[in-house]
Amino acid sequence: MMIKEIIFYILALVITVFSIMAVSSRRLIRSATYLLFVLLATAGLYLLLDYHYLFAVQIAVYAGGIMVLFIFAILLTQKPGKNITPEPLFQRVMAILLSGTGLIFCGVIIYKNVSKVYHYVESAEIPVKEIGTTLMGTGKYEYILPFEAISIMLLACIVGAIMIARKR
Amino acid sequence: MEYTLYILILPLLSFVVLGLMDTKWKPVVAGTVGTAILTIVAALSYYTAWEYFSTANLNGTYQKIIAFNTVWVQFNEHLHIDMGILLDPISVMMLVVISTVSLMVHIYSLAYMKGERGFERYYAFLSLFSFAMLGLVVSTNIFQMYMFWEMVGLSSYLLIGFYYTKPEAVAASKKAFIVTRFADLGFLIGILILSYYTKTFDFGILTSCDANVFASFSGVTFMGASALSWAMALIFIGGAGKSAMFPLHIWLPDAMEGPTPVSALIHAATMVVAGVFLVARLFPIYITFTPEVLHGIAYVGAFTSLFAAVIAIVQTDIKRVLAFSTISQIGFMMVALGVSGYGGQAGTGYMASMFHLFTHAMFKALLFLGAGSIIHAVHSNEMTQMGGLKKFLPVTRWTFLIACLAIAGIPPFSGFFSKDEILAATMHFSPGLGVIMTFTAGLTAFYMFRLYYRIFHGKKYQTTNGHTPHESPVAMTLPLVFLGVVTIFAGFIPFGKFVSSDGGYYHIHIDPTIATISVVVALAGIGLATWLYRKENDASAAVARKFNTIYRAAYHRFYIDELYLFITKKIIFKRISSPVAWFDRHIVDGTMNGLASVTQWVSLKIKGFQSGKIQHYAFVILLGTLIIAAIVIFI
Amino acid sequence: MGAIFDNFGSGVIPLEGYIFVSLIMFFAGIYGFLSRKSLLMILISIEMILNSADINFAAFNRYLYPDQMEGFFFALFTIAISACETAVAIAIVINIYRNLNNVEVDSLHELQEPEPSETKVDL
Amino acid sequence: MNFLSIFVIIPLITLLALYAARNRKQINLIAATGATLLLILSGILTYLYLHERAMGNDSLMLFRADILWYAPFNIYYSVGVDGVSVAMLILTSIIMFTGVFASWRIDPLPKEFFLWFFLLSSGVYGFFITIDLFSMFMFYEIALIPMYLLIGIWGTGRKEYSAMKLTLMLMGGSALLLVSILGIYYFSGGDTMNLLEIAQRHIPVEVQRYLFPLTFMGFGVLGALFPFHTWSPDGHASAPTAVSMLHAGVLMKLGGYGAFRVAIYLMPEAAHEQAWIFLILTGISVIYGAFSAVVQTDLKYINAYSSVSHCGLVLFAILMMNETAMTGAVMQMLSHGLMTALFFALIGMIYGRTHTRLITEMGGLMKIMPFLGVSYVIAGLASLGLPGLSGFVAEMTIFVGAFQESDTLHRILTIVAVTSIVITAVYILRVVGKILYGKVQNPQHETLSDATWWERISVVTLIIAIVALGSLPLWISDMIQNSIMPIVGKLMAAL
Repeated sequence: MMIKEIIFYILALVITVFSIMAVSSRRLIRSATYLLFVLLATAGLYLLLDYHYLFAVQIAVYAGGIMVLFIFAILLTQKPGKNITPEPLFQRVMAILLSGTGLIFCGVIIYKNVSKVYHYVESAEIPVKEIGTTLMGTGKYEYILPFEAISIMLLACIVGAIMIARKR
Repeated sequence: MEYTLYILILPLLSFVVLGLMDTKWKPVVAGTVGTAILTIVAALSYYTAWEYFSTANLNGTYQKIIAFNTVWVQFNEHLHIDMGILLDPISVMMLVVISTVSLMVHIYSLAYMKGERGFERYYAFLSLFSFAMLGLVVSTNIFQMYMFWEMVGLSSYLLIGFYYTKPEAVAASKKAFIVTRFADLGFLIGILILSYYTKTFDFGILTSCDANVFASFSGVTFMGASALSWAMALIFIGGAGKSAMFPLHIWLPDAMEGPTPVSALIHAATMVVAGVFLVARLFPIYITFTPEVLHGIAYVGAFTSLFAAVIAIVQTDIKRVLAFSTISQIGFMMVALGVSGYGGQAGTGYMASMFHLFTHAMFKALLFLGAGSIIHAVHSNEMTQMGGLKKFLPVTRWTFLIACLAIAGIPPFSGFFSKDEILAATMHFSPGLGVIMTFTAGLTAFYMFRLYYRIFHGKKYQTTNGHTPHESPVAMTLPLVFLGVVTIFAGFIPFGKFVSSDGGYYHIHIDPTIATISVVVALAGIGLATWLYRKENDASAAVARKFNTIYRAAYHRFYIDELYLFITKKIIFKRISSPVAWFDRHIVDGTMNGLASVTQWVSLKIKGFQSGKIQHYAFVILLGTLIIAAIVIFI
Repeated sequence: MGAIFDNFGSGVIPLEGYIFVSLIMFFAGIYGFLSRKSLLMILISIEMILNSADINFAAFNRYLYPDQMEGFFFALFTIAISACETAVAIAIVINIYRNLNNVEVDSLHELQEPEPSETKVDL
Repeated sequence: MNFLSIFVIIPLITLLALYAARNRKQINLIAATGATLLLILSGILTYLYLHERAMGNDSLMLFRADILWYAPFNIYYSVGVDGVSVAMLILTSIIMFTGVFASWRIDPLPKEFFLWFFLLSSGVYGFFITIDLFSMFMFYEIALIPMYLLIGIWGTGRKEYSAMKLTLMLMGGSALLLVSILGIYYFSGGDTMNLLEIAQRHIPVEVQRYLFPLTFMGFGVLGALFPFHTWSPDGHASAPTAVSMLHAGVLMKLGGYGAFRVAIYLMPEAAHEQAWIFLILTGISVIYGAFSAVVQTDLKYINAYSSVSHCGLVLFAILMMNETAMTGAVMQMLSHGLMTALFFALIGMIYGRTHTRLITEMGGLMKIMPFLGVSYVIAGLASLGLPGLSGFVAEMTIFVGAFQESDTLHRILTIVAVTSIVITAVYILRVVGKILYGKVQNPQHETLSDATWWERISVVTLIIAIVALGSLPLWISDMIQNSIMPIVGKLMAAL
């Protein structure tokens, strides 16, 4: 079972490195690419957690859909080859300080507390049928209402996106 | 004697009616109504005098009669202001003086003020003055007196400023009011002190000099003088202001900007002697408890008298001469009161003072009305534009001469008798003071005859623009003649029989030595004046050159006015009020505005928080969250 | 975190592992959100923040409540919502670009107050 | 329905009627009717009050009524009047009446002007009739807020600034008041807001030490206590005529009345302890206002500083804490209210004609507009304390009362305060001499007209009131004094 661990640490390393690179890169298109790596690595984590369905959705929606949107947006709004003008040093320093503080703060808390509730439960993959019935069910711990809400919202988003983006 | 109330009500009524009607009535109607009402008042006053002096004498002493009294406002269980009428010898005497002179002035003004704008207003003010002055003398308590005191001040203000389009008149009226008001401040504080310790305002209780009433004063001292001395001195300051004692005399010469009959009534005969009346009214307290204040009054009076006489010598405005003469004569009255003793024959000064007040009122009113007649004829106040008027104004001339003789103290005119008594009382008190007063009497004779000669004699009158001076109409000469007659004969009234320090009978007796000396001095003064001014010559100018410094100083009234001007303009306006106003606008208000500015500044500064930058907000939110989480977790 | 080292090699991936990964991703997102001017970069940062939350949902669900599916579904919905959000946001960004010719967050100050010095109130 | 509540209700009904009015004529008619009704009502109230007292009803407050309003804090709408309140109600009615006539031609928006005007008046009436601390505070605020709009919209000169300043400063004062009212409420047991009931209890002295200065300063701001008076010159100078009248005439009296009714009555021990501080401040007010007035050139500024001086005298007398001085304080409130209203009315009328308030630009107006000139002189004489007019009685009562306190501090301050009568004479006569007498400064003024009929009504009513108060003071001073005696008794007991 070492292999699972090794895979996890590789994924963790990928996520850590690329997420930092994604937010600090000078070029938008590179940022987007790094984001793609991060998202894919996240999908890998879902696989490790045995959430295959989630893995699929992550790949399809994020890596497939959203990234395409991003790339188009970047292509539409950026002059090719042009770096983004660097932000003021002060702003960056403050952002680093704050996020660093937050990271340390949360890290300390997690380090001190989470291990106490640590136990791993081996579990099999959730069957898609169960996902389907739970998503469409009306009982307790079933999610028809959020599902419908999300679907209406998706519709609204589509309409909205078209309304906003169309040429007048 | 309830009817005495009408003596007050009628003039008040007249004031209200004339004031409300104002120009709706024709001038002649207003004048007639005013004069008619005052005639009734005068008749009532005479009747009151007659009834009082014939009935109120009990065992050789005149009783005080409270003819009417009602509580006007109640301060606390002890102190209340009453409105009432007190009849005693001096108040009755004053009633007679005031109503007589006032009546004369009313009649005189019918002609003198004819055609003036605001004729109706003039009569309304005269009525107001008569009301206030009559109320003052019959006051039953010191606070009532203070009220009427203020009201005469007001009517004086209104009448001095009668020609309100003339800046000098406005300035003079303002000055008169403020200077006397300043003195009244002393009066008021004096009243407050007196009433605090004695728990009463009432003259009856106060002048009884009951030791119990004044007991609470004992041992109360302030700056080395007893509280009672302070009170009485402060009250005298009030009197000094109204009676133009040095150094509060400056308003009186300027007050001559008012119409001449007003000067005769207010600033010669009646209002200016209110201070004398006040001291006389409180005389028992002065003599019993605070003789040192009384002596102070004597010295102030003597100095004022001499001082004013010196100034009168060099003035060229005839009304100014008369004004300084008035100040000087009031000084005489004050001296007499100051040196007087109490009771029986010791009260010479008191009697003399009242007597002089009476005779002075008559002859000084006569002088002023005469001056009015002259001004009416030549349209100028300046001596330099007169001279040789005797053939144009015979009646005025003779009556003026009578008055001059009276004031100079030549027997048998009234002034002689009263002044002689004053000199006798002063001599008795202190020979030094007596000599000064005698000298002043000589100066009086000199400057009065200087005035007389420069008006009626000397150079021939230069007619200008074909305008010839002519004698005044009968409405003006009638009062002159009447007052002239009174001036001649008033000296023979057995005054001591009516008025004395303790209400008893006082025998007037002429001390031959003093009488001789005073007459000789007066004659010397007249002689000097005759030599210098009878004929137009260089002697007077030569004398003036010889005493150049003192002449100039006296001509400028010893620069007292300039001193006052300095105090008011430089000290009060420049040094106090302007800085205070500046302080208010810039420091106090500035602090308030500063607070507002600080608030605004702070809000401008913290407004940066609401920058509208989403990253800024996110930063703050996160920081806040972190801090709160830290607080929740670690504390 | 000691558990990570204790159990290293045991084949068990500890919960903290997931949490730390998501934590780093989260604060990387925060950093990007706070420091970058480009609207697209901000959007990317937001995606990362949402994604880190998804990891947490999934990990907690799997580790702590393996019998239930709340975390799973929440992650699912979050993905859906983030997709919507991105779509609309990118539409807006493109619109902004059309109007302003750039996509910098600082240039969006139409609703902002003018500079303080111009608004000195006369008190 | 309580009789006193009508005082609050009539203005509100007038408000409604005004809302329905269509043109200026109707507006004026309605406003005049409302004001006249109030005037008549206050006359009736005075009669009823004196009648009750003559019948031997000697309870502290007459015509009592209580309506529970907010139970959790025991807030009642409770009303009742004693002689002091009756005097204040008469004053308010007279000034309302004359104020309406003085703003007969108000422009622009006459309807809105009168709406706010009457709302303000209902606040003032409410303040004077209520004896519940909270209701009192509420009415105080009702009286305060319309002032901002009235000055800000219908004012002249730097009106926004003045309105803002006035409102902010008075609001600051009322913030202090709110704190002290809550303090009084909790420390007197926390179960009543009723003044009379609180007066029966004892607030701990340590607490009084904090609450008394808060209360006194809170009311002192409205009563133009130095150094919180600076809203007054600016506010009065900018306000329209009727608002200046109502504000100087009545609203400033809220300060004195409240200081007397709340601060001193409820906290006598602290009042005794701390009176000296405020006595010095008020003593400064008296002299300082007078000296400041001497060099001002704007008529309204002169009058505003004069108000600082006179209102300082009110607080001064209240702090003397004896029966005579306090009676004098109430008399001074009445007197100052009337004469300052007259002043502001006249200044407004003169300003409406000459379009300037600078005394340097006017002169000889007596000849051009004799009615206004004579009235101005009368107002001036009342202000400088001429016997027969209201100022004299009030000031003398205060001075005699103040002189009964015999320690050095009181003596010195009294004498300092007395000197103000001379300075008052200086600035009043200066103004009168400059603007009324002398030569006409501006030839364009020659053609100006004298007062119109509505202006005459306003002016004559005030003059009659001033003369009546000044020449027959006994009935009203008796009425006031009898009501003050129990309060002074309580004060003496606390000594």
